[in-house]
Amino acid sequence: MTAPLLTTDDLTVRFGGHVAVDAVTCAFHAGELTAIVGPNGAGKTTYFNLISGQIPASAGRVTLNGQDISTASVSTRTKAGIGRAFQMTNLFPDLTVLENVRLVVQAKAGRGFNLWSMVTGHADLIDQAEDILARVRLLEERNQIVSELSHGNQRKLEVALLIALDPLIYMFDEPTAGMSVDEAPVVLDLIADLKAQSDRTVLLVEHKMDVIRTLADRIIVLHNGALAADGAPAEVMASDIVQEAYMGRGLEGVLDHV
Amino acid sequence: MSDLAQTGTTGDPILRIEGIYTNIAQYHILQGVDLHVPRGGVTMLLGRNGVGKTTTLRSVIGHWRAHRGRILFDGDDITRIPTANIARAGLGFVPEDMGIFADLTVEENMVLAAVSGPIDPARLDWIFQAFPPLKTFWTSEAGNLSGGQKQMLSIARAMIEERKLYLIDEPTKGLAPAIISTMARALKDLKDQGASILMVEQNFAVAKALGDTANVMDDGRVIWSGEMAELAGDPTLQERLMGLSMEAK
Amino acid sequence: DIKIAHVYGKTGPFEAYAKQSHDGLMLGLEYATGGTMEVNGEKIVVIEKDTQLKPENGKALLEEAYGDDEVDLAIGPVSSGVALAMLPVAEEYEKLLIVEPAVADSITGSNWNRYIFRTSRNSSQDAVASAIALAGDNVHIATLAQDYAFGRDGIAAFREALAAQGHEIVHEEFAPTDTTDFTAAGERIFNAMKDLEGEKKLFIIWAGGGNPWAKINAMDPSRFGIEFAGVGNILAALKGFKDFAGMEGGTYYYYELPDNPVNDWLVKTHFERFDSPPDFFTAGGMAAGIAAVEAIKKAGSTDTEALITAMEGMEWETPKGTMQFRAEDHQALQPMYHFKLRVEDDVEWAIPELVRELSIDDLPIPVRN
Amino acid sequence: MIRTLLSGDLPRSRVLALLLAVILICLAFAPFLFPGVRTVDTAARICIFIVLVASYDLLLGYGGIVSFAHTMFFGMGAYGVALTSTHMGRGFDALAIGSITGAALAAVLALLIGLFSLRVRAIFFAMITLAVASAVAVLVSQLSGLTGGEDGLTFKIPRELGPAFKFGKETFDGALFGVKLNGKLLTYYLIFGGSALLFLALLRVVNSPFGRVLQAIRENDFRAEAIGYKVVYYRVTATCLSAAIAALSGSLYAIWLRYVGPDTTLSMTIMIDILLMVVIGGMGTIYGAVIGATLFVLAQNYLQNLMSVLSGMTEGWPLLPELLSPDRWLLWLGVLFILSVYFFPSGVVGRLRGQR
Amino acid sequence: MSTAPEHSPTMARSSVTDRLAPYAPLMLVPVLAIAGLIAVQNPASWLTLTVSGLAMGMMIFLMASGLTLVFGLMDVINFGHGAFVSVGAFIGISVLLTLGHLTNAPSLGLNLLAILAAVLAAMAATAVMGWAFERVIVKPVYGNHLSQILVTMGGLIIAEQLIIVLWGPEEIYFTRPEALKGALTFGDAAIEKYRLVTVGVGLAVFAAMRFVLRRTKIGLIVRAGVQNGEMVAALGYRLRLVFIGVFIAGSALAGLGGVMWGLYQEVITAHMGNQAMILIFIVVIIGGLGSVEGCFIGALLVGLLQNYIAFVEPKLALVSNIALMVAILMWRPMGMIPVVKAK
Ligand SMILES: Nc1ncnc2c1ncn2[C@@H]1O[C@H](COP(=O)(O)OP(=O)(O)OP(=O)(O)O)[C@@H](O)[C@H]1O
Ligand SMILES: Nc1ncnc2c1ncn2[C@@H]1O[C@H](COP(=O)(O)OP(=O)(O)OP(=O)(O)O)[C@@H](O)[C@H]1O
Ligand SMILES: [Mg+2]
Ligand SMILES: [Mg+2]
Repeated sequence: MTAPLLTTDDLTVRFGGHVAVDAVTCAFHAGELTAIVGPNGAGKTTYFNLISGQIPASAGRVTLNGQDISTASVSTRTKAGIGRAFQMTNLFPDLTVLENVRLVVQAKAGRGFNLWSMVTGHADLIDQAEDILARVRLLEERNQIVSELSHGNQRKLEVALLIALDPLIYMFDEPTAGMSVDEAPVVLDLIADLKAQSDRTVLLVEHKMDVIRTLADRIIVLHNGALAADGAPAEVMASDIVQEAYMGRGLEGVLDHV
Repeated sequence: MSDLAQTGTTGDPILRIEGIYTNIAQYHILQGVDLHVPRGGVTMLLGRNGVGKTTTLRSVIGHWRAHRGRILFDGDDITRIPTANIARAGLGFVPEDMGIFADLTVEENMVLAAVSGPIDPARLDWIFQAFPPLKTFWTSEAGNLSGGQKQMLSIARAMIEERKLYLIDEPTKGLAPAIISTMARALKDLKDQGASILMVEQNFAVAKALGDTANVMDDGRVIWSGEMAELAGDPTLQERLMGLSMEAK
Repeated sequence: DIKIAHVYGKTGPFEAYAKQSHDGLMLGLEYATGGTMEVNGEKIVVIEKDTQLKPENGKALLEEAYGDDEVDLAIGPVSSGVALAMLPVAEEYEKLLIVEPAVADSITGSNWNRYIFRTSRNSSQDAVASAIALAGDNVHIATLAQDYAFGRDGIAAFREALAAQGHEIVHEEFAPTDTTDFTAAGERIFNAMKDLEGEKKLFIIWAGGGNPWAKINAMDPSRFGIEFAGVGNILAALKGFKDFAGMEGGTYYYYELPDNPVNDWLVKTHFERFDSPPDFFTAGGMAAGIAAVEAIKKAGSTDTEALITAMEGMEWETPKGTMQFRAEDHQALQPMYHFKLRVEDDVEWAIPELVRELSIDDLPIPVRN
Repeated sequence: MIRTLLSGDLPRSRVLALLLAVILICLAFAPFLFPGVRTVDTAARICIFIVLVASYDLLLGYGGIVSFAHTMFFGMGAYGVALTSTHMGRGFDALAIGSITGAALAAVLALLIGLFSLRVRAIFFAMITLAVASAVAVLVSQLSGLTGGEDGLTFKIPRELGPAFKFGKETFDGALFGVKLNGKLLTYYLIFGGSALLFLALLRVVNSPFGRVLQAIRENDFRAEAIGYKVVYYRVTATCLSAAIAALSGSLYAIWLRYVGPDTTLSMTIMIDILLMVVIGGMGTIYGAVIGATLFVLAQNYLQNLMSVLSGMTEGWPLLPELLSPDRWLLWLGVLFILSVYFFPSGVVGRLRGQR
Repeated sequence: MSTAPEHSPTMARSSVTDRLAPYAPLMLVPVLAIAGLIAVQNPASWLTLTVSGLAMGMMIFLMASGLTLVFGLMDVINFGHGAFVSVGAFIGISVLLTLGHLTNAPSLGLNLLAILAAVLAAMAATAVMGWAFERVIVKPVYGNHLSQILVTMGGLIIAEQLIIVLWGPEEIYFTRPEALKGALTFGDAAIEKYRLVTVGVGLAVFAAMRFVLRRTKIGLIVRAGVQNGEMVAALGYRLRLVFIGVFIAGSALAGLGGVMWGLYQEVITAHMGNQAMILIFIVVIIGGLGSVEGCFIGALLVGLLQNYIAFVEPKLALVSNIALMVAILMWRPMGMIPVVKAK
């Protein structure tokens, strides 16, 4: 098998006494879509935070393409190819939709430190940004101020920013939460496309089982911060740990009976 | 649309929204919403993103103000009274963004939510059963909770005291299946205690399982209302109203 | 018309001083013209300009006065910093500026030019007067002053004046200008003085807030036999000195100290008009007003050169008796007063009582320009 | 052409465009439109404060960084010119060297402060700048041998820039439209030209990709970092740039006044004035600086005159003349502040552009 | 009903330093006092300096407490706080001056009675003023720090000018009530009587504030309201009323601080409050925005350090406060006891 694109070795973080991520060792390969599941508070978002550098690890290492990036800053990791969308919508609220995406494209193009040219002179960046908005079907809203978007559209924009960044590692944290059934497929199709691009790795945190079933190549389960299972979807979904801790054994039918 | 009266529950509705129009800045968001929430049942409010579901709930609690139309709660006109008074009249609210006080601990969030006095320990136990992490993180800052834990806290806050009507905006987003089930249980308990619930939900499975009546919105209006079972049993209707294409679980 | 500009900090922290200064000036003009407000048959017009205590404003306003309003001479300002910024303007426009009541030595010292006259006393005059008042055999003097140029210059002048009498300071204490708690300074002074024999005096020069006298007094310096000394102050400040009966020092003015017709008129008129006695800066303003009128009379015109010639060496009567513009640096030499505080129940403030009038000849004020 | 000059950032409001044009014309022809020492002095101050305020807005309005050291940088430029003019003798070389060294030193100091404090968090920067600025003010007061202490420094600028230098005797008979052609006039146009250049440069910077990143950082620095911008570098660069331009405006001020002193260039009062001008004009728009500085300097200079008129008119009424006395101008300035924040929360420019 | 599956997060033992961290600020005061003894050497001077430093700290705390309340709880930066201090001082001192028969009597009881009357009058006046301030000036700018700085500064200017209109531009000098003049001496050490009064008042206010904030919901409501006012209203609280109440309380505390400060200074000016503001801000910031305890400890530290430094090396006194602030912020960027996560 080829060398993994991203690995975490014994990655650990403690908040006071609480071990939120507990020595997680895992490798992710190009062209693979891994779903990360686990109960609320299992440490999924925190695991993402450690990979993208938002919080420093208490112990352990993160390597990208064989390079140790454990101590690198968030922006350095982003430039190196780690990109993520956030679970809690996290945008530039007073700027327009287009400007949000344009800023990402501009960062990607490395033109941020251009002090003496006019923004309007960089028409190519604007075109790129509009392309991406078209892909997530937000083009019509491009001149709207972000804080005035509905929740669902903000979630879409969150995804658009990540796509604009076009990193090696895509990390989605519950991308479709709060998206209506007719909107969610737009985003899910985009994710499926990414997977098809064989040189990218996608990590997906998601609670909707149907989504995981259709998209995931592999599932890892976090439980109380530790890696509890890792393997092919069908096998992992059937495992005790998932059935008990995640789906809630004895509760499967509840929804149908209340 | 007027077949609401025959939805199986008795008496006049606890909440009547009569033709409200709500603007946000220069945008006309709600354009004549009519909605009745019967006493003692779960009423679902469904629809695609951006059609005005959240705006409707916010108009009820008074965060946005309807400039036309009336909102009657338990027979009283609450269209223009201050939010705090609306809440004290017996409304519990779970906002879409959860409205967690991030710098307060879980405990402090709950203490605040118990408006009329100290927390009732029995009720708290009941909440802990539904949402165990709240017990574990009782003294942590709420801002540090995981996404799902925040959602639990938000719902728990609304449930800490008995309310006549709960307004709940997308409670299941970000919750693991096991928790969704227990939450559904908790909401059912509420209903059994005689409370009424008006709930926005994108997860159709949950809507189907919990809802007694349903209302579908589009473009700032309610375009369909009726029994939840009727909607659940009619895929073409779903397709027409909400663009549902994926098979509901 | 004869136009006189009064450029001073009407608004800001020195508002009270400014008002006195202006009232004094107007009274001076009135007195010197016998109530007609006319000299040589021409009407005197006073134009007021507010520097807001900002040097750049002082400068611009003086330029405006000379350039646009075409005044014949200008008087002011309250603060030394503003005055120093204004000095070159007078030179540039070749017009007179009578400085009143700013006190920095350098105004008639290193930064002086020949268009500058000053009627107010300078810091050295305060210091020398106090030194003469306080010095004596077997008297130990410690000082407390603000730690910046004015405080240090004041103490240096005081030290020099003491040295001229053959005495020295036993301890010099400097505290930051914004000090509010003087416990530490007090302790340091007490520690330096407590083992000395003989009379012990603490000489304080302090401008603005902070009120070090009251604070150190609350530490009970009499335990160590230490008494206070200081320079005079305005009436409002003297109200805080009712616990300091017996304190001695040198002062510039208190309305009961001088004995001359000008002062009699001033006190009487001031009581009539304002129902209160004239204060420090009222006397100064009046001296400046009279000086202006006398100079114009003597020069016969408002031509600048004629005025300079007339004023160099000019002697004129003020509420403080006769003053004289020294020809070398245009500083007004004037009497000062050695006082001792007395307290009376029905007077709101502590009364500086005359010990001795220090005449011009008693005061060796150095020329430093 | 105008578009490029304005870096594509057009006023976007007819009233605003008109206002700006009026201000530009008044400033450009001030000596001819309003002859008089005081009025020209006011115009020059407006020019200088426009640049100073605009440079502060780069930091505050675009970068979201609160600094209390802006007057310190302003003062560094001013003292630079004063010191070189004092020690090198009057001359244009002294002015140039003073301005450039002042700006360079300001940038270096800003770099140090920025690297030290902006790493931690933005509010830290506010505290540290407050501390450094007050320490520098104390230093200037203590080093009175070099800086003149509280009294400041008075110095001479080249003769060509003084009122004694006359020109155009033959062609214009020494006067144009009744205005004397002298060095003072030249100084005014030096100030005006310098300010205009610096202003246009700032306008360009805020409309460059860099300026947009600053805005993004202000909105959400966390996310800006997460899309690959090194937030510290951008903040530090903005700080240095803003410091250097503030220093240059300080140099212009010193040239105009031929005097520097701590109260004139370093004081906290001026810092607060700058803040007010930014907010009155409108944060996050460089045009706000023009409006804010103009209104504020005019109010500072002429409010008193207006009040003495009003006070005269209300003679005999109870309390009113007392309140309207010119000595109470600060009172009304306070009222004006409050009203302007009330009615123009996004500044005059924001209001004219139709924001909240 | 069936219960959700049990999840128990993994816990590790936290280190000793972690557990001691919250108490570290408390230790600073005694540590500083001991360091002071070593530096000062002379025990009598040390005692004098220490007691007066603590008392000075109490006075700063009195003036700052209202600010930290408003700043911390409501997230309102009130640059006009100094105006309340000034107004408090003017009202209080005016009352004292009319009660000459009480203040001139050499009886501690009568003197304290006069002071009590002055304090009550000052607090009442500043409370009313606070109410007006909140309604007119602060209300439109909740949540916007910069506008707050500006409008409150405008309010400050107006208040100072009104003081000048009402009381005239001159500073007002006066002397303290008879029984509070002078000092108690122990050997060579002297402890001012008035400072002992301030210690008493300071401790009382501190205890009262702690009680209200810990034992009632008011603190919670306000803190929550700052983060998300809509949600607090949706829970059923009239946030406006609580906000006004807190602002009024903060203003009244400033008024109290003003009287105490005026009595200490024995001279009052319209600008006195504003002049104290830098010190007040330093204390509030190093304490941790909004922390009453932090403000208290910070004030004591400032009072003590100022005295020790001024005694040992007066030149450094200029920068001692700023150095303290920088040092504490380097150690804890949010202040010693951070309460509200300031942006
Ligand atoms: N603050 C605001 N300013 C302007 N427009 C707004 C604002 N908030 C919401 N809107 C607009 O109002 C419309 C309805 O929004 P609302 O949040 O009620 O939708 P929703 O039905 O709850 O959608 P979702 O399922 O995405 O939450 C949307 O088009 C949205 O863009
Ligand atoms: N900064 C922090 N300080 C203290 N505890 C934290 C912090 N961040 C996260 N935690 C805790 O770590 C645990 C894991 O949180 P995390 O957000 O990673 O959960 P998650 O798996 O993403 O859950 P969800 O599905 O609900 O989003 C939670 O119990 C949370 O309370
Ligand atoms: Mg999560
Ligand atoms: Mg919604």
